[in-house]
Amino acid sequence: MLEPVNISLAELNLVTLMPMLIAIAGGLIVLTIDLIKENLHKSLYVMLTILILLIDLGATVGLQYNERGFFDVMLIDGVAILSQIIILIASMLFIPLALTSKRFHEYSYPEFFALFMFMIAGFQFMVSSDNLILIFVGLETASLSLYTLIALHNRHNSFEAAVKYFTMGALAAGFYSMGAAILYGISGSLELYQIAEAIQGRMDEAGMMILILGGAGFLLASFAFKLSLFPFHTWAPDVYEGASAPLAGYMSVVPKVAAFVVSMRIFEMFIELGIEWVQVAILVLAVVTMTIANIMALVQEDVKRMLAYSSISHAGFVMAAIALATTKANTGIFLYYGLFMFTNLGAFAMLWVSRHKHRIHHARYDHPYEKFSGMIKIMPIGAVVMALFMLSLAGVPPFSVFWGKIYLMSAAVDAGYVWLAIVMGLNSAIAAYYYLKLIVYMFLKEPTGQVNEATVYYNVSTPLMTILGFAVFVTVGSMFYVDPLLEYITEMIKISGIGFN
Amino acid sequence: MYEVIAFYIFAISTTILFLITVMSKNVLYAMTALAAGMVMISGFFFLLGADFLGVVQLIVYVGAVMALYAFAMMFFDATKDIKEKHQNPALVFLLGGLMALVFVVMFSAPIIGENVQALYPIVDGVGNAQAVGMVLFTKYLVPFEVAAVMLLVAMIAGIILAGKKMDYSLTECEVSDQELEDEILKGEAK
Amino acid sequence: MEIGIGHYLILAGLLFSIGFVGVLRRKNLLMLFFATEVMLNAVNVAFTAIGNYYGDLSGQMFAFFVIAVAASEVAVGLGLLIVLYKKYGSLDLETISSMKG
Amino acid sequence: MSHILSALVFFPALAGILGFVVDKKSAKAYGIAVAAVEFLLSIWLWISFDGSNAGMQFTEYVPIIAQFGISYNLGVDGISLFIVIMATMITLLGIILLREDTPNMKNMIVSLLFLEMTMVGVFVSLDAIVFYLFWELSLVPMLYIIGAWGGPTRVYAAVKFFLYTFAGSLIMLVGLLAMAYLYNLEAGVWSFNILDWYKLQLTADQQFWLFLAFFAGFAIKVPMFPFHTWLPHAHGQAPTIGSVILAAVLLKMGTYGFVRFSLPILPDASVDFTPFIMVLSLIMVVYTAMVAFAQKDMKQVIAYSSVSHMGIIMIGVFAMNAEGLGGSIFLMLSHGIVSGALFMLVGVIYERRGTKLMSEFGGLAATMPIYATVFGVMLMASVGLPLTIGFVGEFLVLLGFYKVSVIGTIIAGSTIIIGSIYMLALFKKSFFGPVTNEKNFGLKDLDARELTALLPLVAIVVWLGVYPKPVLEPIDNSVKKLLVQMEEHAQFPSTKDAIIISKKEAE
Amino acid sequence: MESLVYVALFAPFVGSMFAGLFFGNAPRNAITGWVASTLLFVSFLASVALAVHVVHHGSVHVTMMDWISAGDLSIPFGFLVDEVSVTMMVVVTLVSTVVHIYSTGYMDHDKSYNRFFSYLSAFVFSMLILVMSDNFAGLFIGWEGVGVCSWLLVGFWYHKADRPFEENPSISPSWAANEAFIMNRVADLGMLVGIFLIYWNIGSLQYDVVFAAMPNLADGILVAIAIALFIGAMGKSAQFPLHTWLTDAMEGPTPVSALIHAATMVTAGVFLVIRANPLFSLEAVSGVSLFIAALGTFVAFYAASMALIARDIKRIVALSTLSQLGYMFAAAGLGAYWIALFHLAAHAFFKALLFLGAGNVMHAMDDELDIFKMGGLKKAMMGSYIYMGIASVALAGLPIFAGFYSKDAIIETAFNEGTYIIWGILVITAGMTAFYSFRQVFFSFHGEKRYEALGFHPHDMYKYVLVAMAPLAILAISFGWFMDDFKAFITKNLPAYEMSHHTHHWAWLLGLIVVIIAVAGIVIAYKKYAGKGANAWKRDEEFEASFIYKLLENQYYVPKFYDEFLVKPYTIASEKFWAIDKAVVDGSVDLIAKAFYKSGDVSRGMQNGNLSSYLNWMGAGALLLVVAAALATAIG
Repeated sequence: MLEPVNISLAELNLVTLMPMLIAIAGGLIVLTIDLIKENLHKSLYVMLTILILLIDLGATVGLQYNERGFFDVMLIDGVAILSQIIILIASMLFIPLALTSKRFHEYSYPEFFALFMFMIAGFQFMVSSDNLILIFVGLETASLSLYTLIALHNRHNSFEAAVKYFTMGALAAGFYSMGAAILYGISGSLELYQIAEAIQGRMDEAGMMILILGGAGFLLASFAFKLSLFPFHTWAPDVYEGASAPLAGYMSVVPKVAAFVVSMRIFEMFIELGIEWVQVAILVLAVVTMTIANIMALVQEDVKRMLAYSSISHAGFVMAAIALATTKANTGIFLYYGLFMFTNLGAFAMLWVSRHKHRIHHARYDHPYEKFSGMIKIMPIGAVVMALFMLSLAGVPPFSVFWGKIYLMSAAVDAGYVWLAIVMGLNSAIAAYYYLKLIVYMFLKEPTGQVNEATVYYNVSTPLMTILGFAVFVTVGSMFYVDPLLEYITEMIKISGIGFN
Repeated sequence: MYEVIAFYIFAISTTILFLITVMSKNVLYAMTALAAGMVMISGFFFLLGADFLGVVQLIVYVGAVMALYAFAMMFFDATKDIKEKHQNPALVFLLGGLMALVFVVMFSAPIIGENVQALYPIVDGVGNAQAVGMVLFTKYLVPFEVAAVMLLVAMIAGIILAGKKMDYSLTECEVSDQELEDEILKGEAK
Repeated sequence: MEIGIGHYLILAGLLFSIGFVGVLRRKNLLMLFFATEVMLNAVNVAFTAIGNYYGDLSGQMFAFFVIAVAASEVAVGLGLLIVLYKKYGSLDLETISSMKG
Repeated sequence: MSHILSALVFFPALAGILGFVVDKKSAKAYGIAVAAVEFLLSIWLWISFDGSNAGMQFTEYVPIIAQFGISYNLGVDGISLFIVIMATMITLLGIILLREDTPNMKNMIVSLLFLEMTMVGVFVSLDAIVFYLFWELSLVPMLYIIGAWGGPTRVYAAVKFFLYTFAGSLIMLVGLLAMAYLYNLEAGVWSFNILDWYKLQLTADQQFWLFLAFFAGFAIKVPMFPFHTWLPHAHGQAPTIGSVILAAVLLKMGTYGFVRFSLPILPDASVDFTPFIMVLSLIMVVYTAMVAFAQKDMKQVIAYSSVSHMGIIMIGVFAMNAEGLGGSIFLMLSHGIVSGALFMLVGVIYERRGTKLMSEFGGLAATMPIYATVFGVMLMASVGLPLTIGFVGEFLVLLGFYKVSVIGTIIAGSTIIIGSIYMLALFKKSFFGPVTNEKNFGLKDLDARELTALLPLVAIVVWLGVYPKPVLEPIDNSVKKLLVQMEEHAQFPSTKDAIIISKKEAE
Repeated sequence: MESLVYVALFAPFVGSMFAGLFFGNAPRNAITGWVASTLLFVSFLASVALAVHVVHHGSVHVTMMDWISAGDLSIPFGFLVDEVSVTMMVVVTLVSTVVHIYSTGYMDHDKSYNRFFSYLSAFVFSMLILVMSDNFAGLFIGWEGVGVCSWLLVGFWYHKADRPFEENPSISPSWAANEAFIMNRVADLGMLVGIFLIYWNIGSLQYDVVFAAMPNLADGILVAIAIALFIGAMGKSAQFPLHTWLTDAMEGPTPVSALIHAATMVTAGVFLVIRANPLFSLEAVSGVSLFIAALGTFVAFYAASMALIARDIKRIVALSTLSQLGYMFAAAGLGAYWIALFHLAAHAFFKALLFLGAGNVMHAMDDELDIFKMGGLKKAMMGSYIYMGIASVALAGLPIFAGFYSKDAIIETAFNEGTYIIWGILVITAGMTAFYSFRQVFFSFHGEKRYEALGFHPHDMYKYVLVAMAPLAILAISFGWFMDDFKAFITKNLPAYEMSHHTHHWAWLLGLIVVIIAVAGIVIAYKKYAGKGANAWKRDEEFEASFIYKLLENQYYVPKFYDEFLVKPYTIASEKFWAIDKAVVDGSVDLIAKAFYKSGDVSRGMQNGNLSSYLNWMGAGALLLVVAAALATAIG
């Protein structure tokens, strides 16, 4: 007979579940409201979502550091809190983009907002656990929601994008579970800290290394997919193109942050165990990714697609930090994404503002470069704002991404990888070209006949303007808050104890 | 001894069935083979003492999933043979073969460690379902609940994606916004 | 002759490889989904076998959740498939390639 | 007024932002007013500057990212003071020279004011990251100026300018980060303060690689051979004001970088690299001067001549003695003023004729005598005639470099020959001979606007040629201090030998 | 006395600036000429006063202000008025004053009258800086200053178009101006190197410090300094091979040629050698000095030989200048600095006179230069004829006239030094000098009136101009008489070169030889060119076709050589470098950019929109990772 389990609620530490429960509850509330009264305006749901996420954020910030809960399934360390904060802030910033002056299909569903919150809950679970099962389930919850959200945009491209993303995601899920199986075989456990201990104990056994590396390889493949590293990145451009601009911008930040946190937990474990192969593999992937994505971005004709490649490249850039596995590098990851988030928010919001239902400039693309031609002459402020975002993405100081960039490069230098820093630098130079291309179109070309205030500011509304203004403010003023931000992140990373000192 | 025989029977039959799934040109054959293969997989579960899992496999996979596929197939009219253009079939098999080879090499190593302690040991005399229930509702309660959310998500997704409202698109419209909105509102009113 | 863990794992590996081949070569979305199911099933076998040999339930648990995930994926996947089919009138991957470059 | 440097840096930027509000028609007047105030501020800086103090003055310090050692740290010494003044002056005169009918005048003024901020910022920042910040930011307005008001292939030129410089400076950034890291290893705290870095002792190996990293950034900006090819494109396409500022100020950032970073931080490597720099510089001097001779376009002649002159500045920087280094800093000023003026002059004729091809002209001296005279004065300053500003720096540089290499000096000295060859050829082709092209009859001579912009430059050319002391003295003080620092800081006896602060001392 | 120094120095500057005020297209303003001339006269008076002062009280040294100080280098604007410089000042200001006054007449009809005086006075100012400076840098200021003024003045008629070399060997004023400037710059580089050498070895550029420290320096350094400085001198004084600019410089207005390219600027090189006599008289640099003498002798002969057949009236005078500069260098090289200076002064007077006379002829002949087209002008222009005659006699070195004393002393020096080859060549050259100078006189003033056929109506210069030329004529005659006084005065500063007893003994014979040869030259010239009617000169087609004639006419093909082997290769190399710059240097940058772009285009292929191939990529990637993992373990 099994003995009954006696466990007190206090021991369960249910509070660790609070943030996710809030998000899930939020989703259910939205569904319930819809059941009670149909055809409510999207603004209600948007505001409701923001409020719920705000409460969620409060709960997250209020969490105790380094707590485990619920039979050690939950792990609330600094990284978990940090990443949840980023995820929540990003969600709160991107969701108001639903409030366009024109109606778009997905926002006519209350379910959109419910799925959105379930997705956030999924990500939150994913980052606040070191149990392979919970990570898997959280990841899948989030991913499935995300596929749906993409498809809800409801046009050819969005379905195609969702299907591509979905199918490749399924393959990645296969890789993930195979990798997990191998690690389970080695360690008899699905908890990362126990796996680490087991590997440490068994590393010297004959024939063990191939299993360790094989397991790491499969896991790397699956996360490389999530992080869109070469050659697992092929979904990203198509999905960005097919998804609506807010969602695309969202995808370039939130799922990546979540995946980075998990990668950090998994791969830095290997690296800390002294398994160099993982480090080399990640470095190779990172370098190849940033380079290939950059050169492919060079030849894009569509701004959104270019931004897709650019965010692949940025992901490669940040991935290098995982290989470095130092506190500074880990700090850099969050700093980078924390800052990148605002700039990307701005850039995609600009695209969203200028989004049309008809493709008037190009047969296929929504945002071809020509669309912004000569913008400075017609809408100087819009052009300057967009240019600011582009410069920030290119890493021109003192705009936000620059600080993340130098911090990561500095981390590479500190870890003795000067060549990596140089590669990063040169890649930034290549990248500058395609950001510049948009600036060239906006500032240096003459307006085409089809560009005018109405076509560019097609979708504009007060909330969108507010978001844009906020993004500009944060991008330009980054200099003034980087210091406290950095301090906070460093402290959190140190608490988590991930990475070498 | 019967375990050996059973293993080989299951092994050979799953391999063949899955190969059919992967190679067949006919969707119906492929699906049938997949369903049969899954049944055979459940055999392994029983062999390995995971009775509960075996049952779940049968019910969920063979019962639910395959039923879903079957419904879907009716929608797609998949009775015809599908045409697939393979640019370089050899390469695909080469990759697959290589993958298999790596697995063989990898799993030839003694994976099971003597010192590894089972965290959630299978206790003699306790039924598998009972044991599984015990773990599932203690240790894995959170994942279980998340899985519930996941299924909810899947359900909502399935409903709205396949729903009638998706037939009109507010995003990609040939007619003007206003007309379309009116039309949709009318449709909803009905 | 004893059936050891190695047998199960190698079998799982082979089945995974079969699924892998399927994923690589299938050009029809539905068939593609089948292949991914094969892969997940193979992993389940591996998990159960390892769990059995450790005398540990975690393996079964993982397999259990894999099944759950697979089921959810099918639901979402088929939903997507249906809308896609409505738009494109085909499940052939060759035709669903409007976005490229 | 302890915040005069901050005022100097941010006043134009602030004015630039407010400039968006100003009406289009009044934009130029606004620009002149702001630039004039800025210029007066810089003059005030000079007045309150203590010429006998060789160290940093008016320093300001506000931490930006304390734990990473980045701070807003400004200061000015004899080396940077005059470059700042030159930058503000050239901006003012450049704006004055702008035509009233320039399209999008407001945007031009705003970008110029932003550019002015970055230019001043580069020269007064004492923090490597803040330096880098202004350094990179300076590209943006310039990109716009070249790209929006330039010639037919302006976009290509502007993008090339941006990317080339950007690529180099990113490698420099890696060097800066490595520097900070090494400082952290040594001192235990992070710092990007250049003055802190001066105290750091680095191994030969570290110095070697850091020098190369800095070199990548600075050499492209200078631009040193063979990284100079963006320059002819940029100048060829840029509007007059763009060329003026580019040649006068932006190029100086590169050489200033060498003076501020490479030399004092990496003294041993700097000495070791001297032959390498010398060879490149000599190629720059001779080769580009010859290329300049082959040009058909007046502006390209001056563009290439800029490269050639920058070569002279470079060897002066690496002369490792007070004469050469001081001379090269003076030459930065003089080249700024002279090439700025020459570009303005080319702009003047371009406005009238819409072409810069020398073959289109001839006999301009007869139709536009005042123009020809001003051009002649600048030409003579450009070829280094004594009692013009051009001579002082060139003489000192060659004098100083003589100690490093006799042959090198003779080759570099050939600049006075080949420099006069291309400049005189230009002058002859455009200004001498009969007026053959009908379009050149009745060209208007310089008008009041153009004279207002050019005459101050002429005055300075003569004034500083005859009496350079007020400028040269503070420069000399700071240069000597720099050299003393270098010598104390150098690790190898060979380096100490190569650095000559005072000949009397060395004997 | 200080104020006098400044008056002497700045009066021309003020004149220049004043003339400069009426600049541009301002109409001709007679005042400018007179103001400039008056101020120069003031400067001349001040110079004379200074000379008197120097005679009685020794040299004056003033320091106006600091110029450049950096590192250890400290260069002041300092002016030294000693015997040497005051001599130069007097000569320069005197000749300049005359030339200025002359110019008021000569340039009367030129529309750039004001500009001319501005330049001309500026030149005098520069020249005064050159001679008065108390340090090498100051000397260099003047050195370059006169170079620029020469450029401006040679190219004064810049509006003239280029003509082919065959038609006009100087091509055009602007071309000649550029040539002069650039060629001088070649030499200036040498001068600069000399200055650097001095600075780094002595630590100062002040004459007194430098010359005091000279004897302590190593021989090699001294030789290097001497060579470098002499290269500088070669350019300004148009010594072979940097001589071609001088004849081309005749494109400038004639007063300019008189002042700059005869009397003053071109003697700057000689002045430098004289000024640096403590260096050149050192034992260690005797080789260099001998070379200077040898080169001077060579140039004297070389230039004279070309003058024998030249047709261009100004060219003849220019070549004679070149030749006389050779004499001066010969003297200086042989250590007879005061004689060199004496010849310099004498030459300044008679050569300026000669040029101004030639200018009168040109003025009369509407700028016609070809002596073949002149003849019999004596009647029409008696004044000019007399002046030209006096100047030519002085140049030819006939007794009583200035040239006799100075030139004879030089030839004597060559004999005295035992350098008989130099002596011999100089003697022969003296004969050639007499021949060509009188050839020119006879051609233009005697013989048939060839101009009539060409429709010229010659008339002489304004009277006042002719009067103004009188001082020069007087000095051309009488300057030699003061040789001993001059020697006594100047040798306070310069080494007193004395002839040995042996030479002294034979001095009368040496003088006689020179005179005989000179007279012979004159007689030949008279026979050949002064005849009328049946004796009238005829063109000798046969001779003109001969190789010698061609060689001389083409200036020994040196300009051709420069054109072929310097100018053209330089131009071609420049073009090639430009092509390389575009194709290779810039091309490689573009290539990198294009390579990135192209590879972007290529790698775009993987993004073909087909999910199946995406899956293949992904599968291959995963497989690659796993295989790499397996291999990594296999390898270790």
